[in-house]
Amino acid sequence: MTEEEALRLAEALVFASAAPVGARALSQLLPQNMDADAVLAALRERYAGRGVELVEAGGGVQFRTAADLAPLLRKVIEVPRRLPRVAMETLAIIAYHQPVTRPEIEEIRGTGLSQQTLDALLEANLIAPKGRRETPGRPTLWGTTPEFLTQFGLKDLRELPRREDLLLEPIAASPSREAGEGSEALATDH
Amino acid sequence: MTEEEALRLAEALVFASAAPVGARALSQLLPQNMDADAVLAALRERYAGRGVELVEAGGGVQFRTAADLAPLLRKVIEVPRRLPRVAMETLAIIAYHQPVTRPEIEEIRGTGLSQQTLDALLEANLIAPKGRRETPGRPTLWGTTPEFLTQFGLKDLRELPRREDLLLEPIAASPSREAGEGSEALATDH
Amino acid sequence: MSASEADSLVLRLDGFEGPLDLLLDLARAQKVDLAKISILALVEQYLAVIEGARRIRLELAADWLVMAAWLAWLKSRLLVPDSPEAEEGELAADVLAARLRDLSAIRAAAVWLGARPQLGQDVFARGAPEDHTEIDRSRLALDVGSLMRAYLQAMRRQVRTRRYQPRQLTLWTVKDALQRLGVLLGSLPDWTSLERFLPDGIGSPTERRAALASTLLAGLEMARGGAIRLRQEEAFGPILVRSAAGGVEEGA
Repeated sequence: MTEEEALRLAEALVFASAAPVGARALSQLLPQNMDADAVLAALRERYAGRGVELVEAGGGVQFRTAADLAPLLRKVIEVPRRLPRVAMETLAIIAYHQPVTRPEIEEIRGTGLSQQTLDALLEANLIAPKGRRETPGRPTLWGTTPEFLTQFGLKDLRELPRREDLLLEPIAASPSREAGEGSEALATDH
Repeated sequence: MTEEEALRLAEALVFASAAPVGARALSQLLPQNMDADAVLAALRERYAGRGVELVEAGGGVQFRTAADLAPLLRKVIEVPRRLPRVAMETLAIIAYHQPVTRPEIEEIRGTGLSQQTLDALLEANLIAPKGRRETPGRPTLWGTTPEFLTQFGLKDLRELPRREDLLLEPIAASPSREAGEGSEALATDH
Repeated sequence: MSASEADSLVLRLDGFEGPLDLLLDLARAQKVDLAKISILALVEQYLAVIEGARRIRLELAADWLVMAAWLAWLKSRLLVPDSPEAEEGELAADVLAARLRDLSAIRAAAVWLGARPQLGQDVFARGAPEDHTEIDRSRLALDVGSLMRAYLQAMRRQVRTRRYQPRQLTLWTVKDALQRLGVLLGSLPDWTSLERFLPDGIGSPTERRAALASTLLAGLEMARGGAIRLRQEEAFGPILVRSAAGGVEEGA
């Protein structure tokens, strides 16, 4: 198999799949002496700057439309509502503290977790129950799903910024209410 | 919008759409002076000979795996069927009572045996005729095949548990036993 | 914080996600590193906001008031220098500062996540993925366990059927045997054991012996009438029977 043939095959495989494709799945189709990672790297290079790009996500690679085309594509492709700020914060807590119980989430945010928020995250398939904590009451533990990684274009959970890095510039990194942006964020929440 | 930008947009649109994309849908996103048909034609040319090709389908165009690669991507998933209960019972009776005639099987099961069930077992090559009983009517005798042994992972028929080990007490012999076991059977069957 | 600032915060109170959210907002307003904020100043600002809300009789949820009470306690501890109470207060202040940092980090993480191109929002995957998998259902899932269960089920049902339709101990009468012999005679190829004419499905040995006796009597009766021939090679040997029509004559 020539390199070009391997590239065609990888292209077809990743294009066809609804979910990210791992290097292992590709290597099963390639001759022994060919490196799947190298083929995928070459494929990524070929698609760089095009309307469709190869990105790493959820333990594999996936073709996705280029981000700069989103405003035009949204005119024809139906897009679900964005998650409200409350849901995003809850999701962030679950991502960083998983497996985590509902009382722990509420403790961190300093306020109750509404059914609506939980439903929205479950509905979007971003979180899932991960057993129960063996403490009195046996509360359900929550964690993120593989779809969480796919949706936010993360290779794995280690790609999340470290807590220390998040705290470095707390004011710049956070939505500042003084600047009026805060009230906008609040408006989308309610 | 340059020609290259139009090509990127068309590529992303066709890629992200669930249904084939017509020239009209594309032209909604293009500047007035740009010919959507020409853009799609250029896109088709760009993908010619690649692992994924642009093909006409249902009043528009769509990406599709190159025909020569489809067989390589085909993945066959074996989902073994279960035999219907009737067939399994019949097979078990044949295994234990072989060589056995159809009326005898019916007598043991206490109900008629459909041709369909017999055909299913024959088709699966699990049973085979083993001559005829030299009684009036000369009914066909049925027995299990070597394939039966293979499918159940048995070296020979003696590997099956002995009837005595399964039916710890002779079922039909004592009437008093019948009543007890009968109700037990009712409990476990339903 | 001036009075007017506190008043404008009161008006926006229901925009905050609980007391901690307000505290974080106040802390950010101090425009310093969260590690260096003055908890005492923070407490006073929070209490000022709550006081302002009370003044205009804004109804506050319980958690706002619980936090206010706790912060008032904290303030009283922090204001007494060099005492065991102050130490207690400083520990509590540290806990509060840590919680604010945690919330701040989560806020930043949520913003970081929200800024990423989201699948289905900003970037799109293939709208019509192709499925190259094929399901092959030709193989059978067979295991000895299910074979055994099926066998037991069949045997048990047999018992149940009998229980519901109790079979009498049928004694095969000479009349029955005569009828059966008459019907089956035509299909006899050659000498056949008399036992082959016994009815199917005889259960007990008793029934069998009775049936054999009846059949022998019927055979004798028919042989006497000349319809069949009977033969026995040796004493207690099998009794053979065949149709009288056709065939080579042999000793009866």
